[in-house]
Amino acid sequence: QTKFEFWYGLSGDLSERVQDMCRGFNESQSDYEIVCVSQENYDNTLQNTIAAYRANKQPTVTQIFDAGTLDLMLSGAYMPVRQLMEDNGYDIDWDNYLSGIASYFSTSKGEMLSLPFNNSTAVIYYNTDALEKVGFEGTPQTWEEVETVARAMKEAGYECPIAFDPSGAWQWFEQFSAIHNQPIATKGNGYGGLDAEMVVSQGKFVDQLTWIKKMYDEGIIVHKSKDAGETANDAFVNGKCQITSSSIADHGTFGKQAAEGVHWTDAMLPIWEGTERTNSLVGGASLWTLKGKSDEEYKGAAAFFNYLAQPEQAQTWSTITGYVPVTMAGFEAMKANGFYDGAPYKGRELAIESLTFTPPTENSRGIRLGNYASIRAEMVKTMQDVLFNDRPVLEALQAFDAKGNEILRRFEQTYKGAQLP
Amino acid sequence: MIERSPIFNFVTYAAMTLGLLVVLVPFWIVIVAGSQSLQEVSRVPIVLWPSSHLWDNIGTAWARADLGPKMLNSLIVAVGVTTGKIVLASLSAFAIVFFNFKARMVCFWLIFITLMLPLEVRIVPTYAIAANALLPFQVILDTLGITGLVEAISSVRISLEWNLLNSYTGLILPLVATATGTFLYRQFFMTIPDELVEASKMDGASPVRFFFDVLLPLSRTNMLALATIMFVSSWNQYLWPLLITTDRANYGTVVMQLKALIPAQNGTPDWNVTMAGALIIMLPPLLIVAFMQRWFVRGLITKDK
Amino acid sequence: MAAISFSGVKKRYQKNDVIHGVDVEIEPGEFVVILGPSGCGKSTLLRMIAGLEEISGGTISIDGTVVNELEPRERGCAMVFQNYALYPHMSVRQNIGYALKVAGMPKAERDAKVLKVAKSVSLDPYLDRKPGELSGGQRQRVAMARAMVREPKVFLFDEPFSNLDAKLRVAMRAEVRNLHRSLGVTSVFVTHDQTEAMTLADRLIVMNAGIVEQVGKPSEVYHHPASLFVADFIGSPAMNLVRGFFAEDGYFRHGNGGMIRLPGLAPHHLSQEVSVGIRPELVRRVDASDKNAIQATVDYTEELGASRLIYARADGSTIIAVDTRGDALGTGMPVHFAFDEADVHVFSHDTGRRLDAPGRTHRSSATVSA
Amino acid sequence: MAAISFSGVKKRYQKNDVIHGVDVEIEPGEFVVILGPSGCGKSTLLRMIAGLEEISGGTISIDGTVVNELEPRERGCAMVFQNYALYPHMSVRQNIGYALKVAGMPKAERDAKVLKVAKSVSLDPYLDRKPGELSGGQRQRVAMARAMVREPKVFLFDEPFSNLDAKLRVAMRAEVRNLHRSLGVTSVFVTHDQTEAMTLADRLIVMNAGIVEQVGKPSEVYHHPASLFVADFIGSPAMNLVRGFFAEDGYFRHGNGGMIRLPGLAPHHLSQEVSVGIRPELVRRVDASDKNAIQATVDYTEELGASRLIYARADGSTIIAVDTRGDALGTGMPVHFAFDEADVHVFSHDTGRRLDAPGRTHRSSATVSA
Amino acid sequence: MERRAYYRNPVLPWLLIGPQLILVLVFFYWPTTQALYWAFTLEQPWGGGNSWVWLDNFLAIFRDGEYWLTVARSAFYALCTTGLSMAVALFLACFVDRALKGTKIFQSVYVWPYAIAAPAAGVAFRFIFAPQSGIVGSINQIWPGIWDPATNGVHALIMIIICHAWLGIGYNFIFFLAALQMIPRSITEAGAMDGARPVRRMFDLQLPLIAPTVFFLLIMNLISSFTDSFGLIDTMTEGGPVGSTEVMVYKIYFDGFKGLDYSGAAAQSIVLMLLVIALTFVQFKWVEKRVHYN
Ligand SMILES: Nc1ncnc2c1ncn2[C@@H]1O[C@H](COP(=O)(O)OP(=O)(O)OP(=O)(O)O)[C@@H](O)[C@H]1O
Ligand SMILES: Nc1ncnc2c1ncn2[C@@H]1O[C@H](COP(=O)(O)OP(=O)(O)OP(=O)(O)O)[C@@H](O)[C@H]1O
Ligand SMILES: O=P(O)(O)OC[C@H](O)CO
Ligand SMILES: [Mg+2]
Ligand SMILES: [Mg+2]
Repeated sequence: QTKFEFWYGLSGDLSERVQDMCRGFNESQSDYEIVCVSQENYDNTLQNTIAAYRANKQPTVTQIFDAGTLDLMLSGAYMPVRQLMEDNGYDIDWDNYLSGIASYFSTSKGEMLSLPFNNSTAVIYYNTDALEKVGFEGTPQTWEEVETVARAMKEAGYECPIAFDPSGAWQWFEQFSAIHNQPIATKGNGYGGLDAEMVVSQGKFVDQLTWIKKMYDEGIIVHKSKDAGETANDAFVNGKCQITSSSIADHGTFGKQAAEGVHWTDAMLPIWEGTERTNSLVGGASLWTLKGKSDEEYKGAAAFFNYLAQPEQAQTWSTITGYVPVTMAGFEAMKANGFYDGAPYKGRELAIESLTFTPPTENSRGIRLGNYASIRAEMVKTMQDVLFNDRPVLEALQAFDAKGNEILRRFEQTYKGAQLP
Repeated sequence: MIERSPIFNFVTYAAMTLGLLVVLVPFWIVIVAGSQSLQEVSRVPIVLWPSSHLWDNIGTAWARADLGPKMLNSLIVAVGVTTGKIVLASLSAFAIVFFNFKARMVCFWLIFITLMLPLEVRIVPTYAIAANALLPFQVILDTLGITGLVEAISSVRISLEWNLLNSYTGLILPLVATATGTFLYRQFFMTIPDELVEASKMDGASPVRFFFDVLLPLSRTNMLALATIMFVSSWNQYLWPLLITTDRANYGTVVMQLKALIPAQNGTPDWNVTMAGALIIMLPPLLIVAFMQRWFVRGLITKDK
Repeated sequence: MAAISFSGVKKRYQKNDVIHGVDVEIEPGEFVVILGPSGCGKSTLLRMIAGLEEISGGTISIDGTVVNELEPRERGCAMVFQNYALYPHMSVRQNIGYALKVAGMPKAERDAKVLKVAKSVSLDPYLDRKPGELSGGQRQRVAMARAMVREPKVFLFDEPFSNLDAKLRVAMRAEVRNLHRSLGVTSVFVTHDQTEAMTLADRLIVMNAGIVEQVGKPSEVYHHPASLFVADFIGSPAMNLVRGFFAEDGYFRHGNGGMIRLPGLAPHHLSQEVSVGIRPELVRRVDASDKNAIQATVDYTEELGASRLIYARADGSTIIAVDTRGDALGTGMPVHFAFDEADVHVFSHDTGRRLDAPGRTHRSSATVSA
Repeated sequence: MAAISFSGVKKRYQKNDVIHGVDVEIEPGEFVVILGPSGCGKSTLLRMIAGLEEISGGTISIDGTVVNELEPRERGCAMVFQNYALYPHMSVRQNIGYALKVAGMPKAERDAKVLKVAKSVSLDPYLDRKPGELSGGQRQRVAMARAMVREPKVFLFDEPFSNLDAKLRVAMRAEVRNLHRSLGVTSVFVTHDQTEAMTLADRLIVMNAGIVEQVGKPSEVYHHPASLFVADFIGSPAMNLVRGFFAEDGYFRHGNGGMIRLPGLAPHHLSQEVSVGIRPELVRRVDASDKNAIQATVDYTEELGASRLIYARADGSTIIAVDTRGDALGTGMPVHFAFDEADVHVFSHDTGRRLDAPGRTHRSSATVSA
Repeated sequence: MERRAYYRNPVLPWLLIGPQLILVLVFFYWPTTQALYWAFTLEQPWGGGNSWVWLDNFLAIFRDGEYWLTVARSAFYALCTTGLSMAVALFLACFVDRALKGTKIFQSVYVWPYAIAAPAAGVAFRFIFAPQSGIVGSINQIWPGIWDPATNGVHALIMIIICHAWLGIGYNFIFFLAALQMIPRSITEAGAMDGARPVRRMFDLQLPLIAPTVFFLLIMNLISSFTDSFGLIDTMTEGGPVGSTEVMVYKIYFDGFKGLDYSGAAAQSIVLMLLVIALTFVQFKWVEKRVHYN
């Protein structure tokens, strides 16, 4: 029996689900034993994987989030998933993957390098009781509506109409840019080469952040984060905050954790009136197979991937979490089953809808920027700076662009001469 | 003391009591919060009196942060570092103080310089070696051409590898390498009168005999002092274990687990559990310091001269 | 054959010479005291015998064997250190027995031997105490027992009493003397305390700045100092010494202008600068009418109980005299002194060595003739 | 009016009494030395005057004012400490001027005063040095200058010379004496060194175990010790003392069985246990023919240069005598001693106090009558 | 102090000192050399290779305004924690030095903070200073928002500084007390005889005399402010908000291990090491000149 390791970046309830999955795989066959190790969060997983790889102690499979994709692609440390599966005699229908998802993890020639696993996109969650109280029917679809209901909630005595966590740069910034078809960087967010440059301070996000700041100052948007002692998600499920934006992955968790009497629903991220909605970005993570392991271990990894790709497994995974099914077939099957029609799964289809709202544009197909995790961290700081320190928005975003460019240039220099795959 | 006026005495006691409060209040709050229920600890203002849930909270914290195996790890690391330091430090200090060899001062300075640079300050450099601690030797062998030579002769390629990631060795050895202990021992050995060495020479004892018969028994209290200091500092290590263990489940230490206990990682602001956890984590070194106070204070003090 | 013999022994530390060539023979069973001011090289010499210090030049032999290259343990010497150097963590028994243990003597035999030695210095009730639980004198005795137990050929003592208080010193002096008398082992004892040296020594080696100034019996050294240094160093209060020239008229003219009639000595030491000296206790206080009286003015006096010291000035020099007369003397009062010419010592100013008139030897012991 | 007066002064630390009630008056301008063995309470007494130690009972007055409750700074005393207690971080100038600075004296005035005092003890060339850069003697002088500059009513010295080497001690003794002579300030000086005490004091206070044994002029204390303790403590070598009874036949019978004829003393001290004593320098070596000769056997002799000490045994007691005769004496040889009955001291064994025959005073100064 | 009594042996000392030397070489000199190499190259995070860039890494950090902010912040942090901790410890030591009855109990408790791991203290103080929790929370109820280390950088920094200072009390206290007790009592008494009152003696005599200790502690505290701060910051604020509690060590960790910029972090590390060596060197120069009691 071959033992091999799988590192992942989910914690809490989602981590339990991964462990279930691993157990399932181990029970399904007797040739391999997968050991699944949580690294707490995505950032840690990337860092620890790198550390372990340098020390030649890497796991066979690791889960890398969207922001680390380019880092992996240039690392030369992976074994392309397509090759892995072919080498081990599995025949996978690569075209069946949702195109937005597939393109995120594939080379420009369309070769899939890592296996899409837990993919998501951002949505907005509303407390339906609060919406009712202020007399809003359905869910707000534009930021104007959001502002109106939030003000009304404030009037109605809700202390925290909208929960905002600056560390949610992904939903508040990246997804905003994508659905408003705004570039984050030139060269199609980096798909065109390592010499892309940041352009955030030249786009609509300037106004968006200005708006957020205004709402924050008026007490309509309320800061909720780990540092402050309560995360936005917690505040939402506890009923303390009425609106929050987060990954569709949390749909399952919310369902489980919502306090008694808290009723909620989700919706696609709002857009500003007068703008065309574009598809939202694929989020979540994919599974990478690392170099330097034995053939046996690769066999195991391939078997594991194959297990995950089984329609039943894909469906279970989507069911117990909020992650979207990653293949067309999976999605169609679930839709056909009526999975999305009733509680508690109703609303999850919105994620797919959002992801596929339009064909991907240059700005919504994904982000291919080096060391993007650091750039994202800079955005978190930037938003905090604006909110807490009253830094002028434009100035802050220009500084952010500058900082981002530094990181990009450094990355470019580090991988001098490297070509995007 | 000369001025013995009651007023001055009163001021003295008042000041000392104030100091006592400054030092004790944090401990008190940890204990109080650690013994309260979630409701009690969330109350504003908090009741500054312990409640009855200490054991529950400790139990919760113990389970949540998986403190059982972590305690064991911490203990292994602390004891390992302490023992290692004492052994190496006493031997090397013996060589430096009692032997007259040419490179004596060079060796001393080589070791001494590391004293100025705690692990945290040189974390990047030290991390660089974690992957393969034997790399230096490999490089030496390679550059000297020995690798090639051996390969030519025996067709065995020498490749030295010693990975420190996720291992007790990795947690322990780099900490053992610091010079504090050597320095402390040196300071102590310097106070051994020349005559004692000479008396043992006259009595016919060899250097090794002198070390075991005279030096070691005499440095017992110093050893206790050093052991206390070392135990505390290695138990309290944070950054290094954080970097060297990617496999937290198996090699994590308790202090690393503190972060896992902070609320907002898990939703509810259950500071009571956090504080109960903090309490057990800070207890072992605290007990040791409290009990070994007399010796360890002496050890600390000799450090500077 | 000498027990210890030094032949041209020299010591140099890095750049500076500390012992400049010592040639001395020590007879078997002798008790020799090395006396000299601090830093003159006494300890160095002793430690060279012990083997604790390398010998830079010359040879040291013990019982006829050159020991220059031998390890301390091979020389058969035992040493009593200034601060005893007892092993603080060992009991008295272990301290005394350590050398035997190192030598591999079986426990039973060792214990018997330790007990015997301990008894001989009355330490047997304390065998299980640690040195820290002993008084100064007891520690001193442990140090001696530790040296004795090895039955060495030579005993070496490096200022063993310097940490004791005055009363205890006197008592320990007696003990060392008795010990030496009963064991009869050759002993070398270093001190800078005159009284200790005088009272203990069979023979004294007086050293100064790495040179042996005089070797001789204590009384010989006192009454017949071989050099100006010895004359000045030995005796308290120190010898009265003045520098000057003898003239043909039988007078000695000293630097400050005064003159002293010394008709017996003058002819022998003409035309060279000399120092002449006389011990304070040989200066008599006489009446003004005494024909040889030197007049002086009292500077001050120091009451010593049995006697008093008079510090007086005559012709610009200070004279110290020991006075046992009962009448009080105040500052500024006139006083008269006299002495016997035979008690006067003469030293060459150039070489610092003693000058004796041809055929004349100094009388070897003083008589107070008041 | 006394400069300092002690009345029933007591000191207790926690449980143990250290000073048991001292009553002494010190006259203005006097130089008083407190002498006693280690631990007898000398420093404690001095420090109570200074205000550094609380007074547990009785009163101390300075110039007629009870100072019990005053802080040190309010008592007008200046003190010279054993280790000088100079401020190591201040220059000599600052050390001397510190008290003035604290008192708020303007810099110009202060500097002038410091300079004057420094000159008076020849410290002016060193004013800008730190204490660490001075020799022992110079430091000593800084300590004195620091005390002098405040123009105190009383000078206190706590063993100020105990860290100095022998030569320097003698020199510093002279300096202190001169200082006192020129300033005329009441001074109290603590020491356990007899020579120091004898040579410096106008009056001696001899203490033992918290009790004042005797107060008096040095010669008085030496020749007329008020108690057995004083007799034994003062003088080196110590007084020969034997315990026993006087009998009506004019003999003194001592504990070891021997007897001495003391017809003049015997009748006055019948039927009580006493100790009788005589100073070694008053024991004469006589010929066997001398009619009062006591026969003894030489134990050993100690050569002192000018004289020698004879340790001898007679009737089971040890007799020490100072011998200035030239002829050598070996162990075991017979020797004869004699002494004058007038030189003999008698002490009650019960109280330890001196017993003088009615109407008889001991002669107050000794004469050597050999 | 030079010894007189030595052993001579060509092999034994090397056997004795060997293990220690090997450890030091392997875990100190070699890595430092390697870090130096990194600092002059751009190292790929995955270890795939690197390119020599001369001083670019250093220039990059020196040109970075944020880096200088971090340096300034570290300096400020170091001075505040050092000052605060030493002041409290000295204050306590002065009173304990009076050695009144029962002082021993106070004395032993004052040492306790020494035993506490910085992260543990961090967690505890984080609770104590949490704006919504029961201790500071009541103040926040009266004046909402007056204290919020989660969003207010100044508050966050103050919180960490207080915690760090608290941690240092024990260590500083021991040294101060020992130094004070080492001053010969007679010097204090001489001061009293010279008319100085306690406070005056403190400033004129005791403080100057313990100057070497003060200086030693100053350096040790400064160094500890670079090291212990990591655990505190990581458990209390993770450098935030908006990097307002990011000090040099934390930035090294963050840039290197979180930001995957090993080269930049190595360069920062070298700078920090030089800084600490410089500090220590200054101390040694001072110690040479230290005051001696006579
Ligand atoms: N290890 C050494 N290196 C250099 N010089 C030394 C050493 N040991 C002693 N000396 C010098 O040698 C000289 C003689 O020293 P030694 O110890 O023999 O003196 P001493 O006569 O015993 O003096 P004391 O009475 O002070 O013990 C001194 O000037 C001393 O400074
Ligand atoms: N602080 C104290 N607490 C308790 N006992 C003390 C204290 N200070 C002194 N003593 C005791 O008081 C007695 C007298 O001490 P003091 O210092 O006056 O002696 P001394 O005559 O000056 O001795 P020395 O010549 O050794 O200086 C001693 O027995 C000493 O042990
Ligand atoms: O929370 P997830 O797993 O949907 O991932 C969100 C983001 O893509 C992380 O970068
Ligand atoms: Mg010597
Ligand atoms: Mg005293």
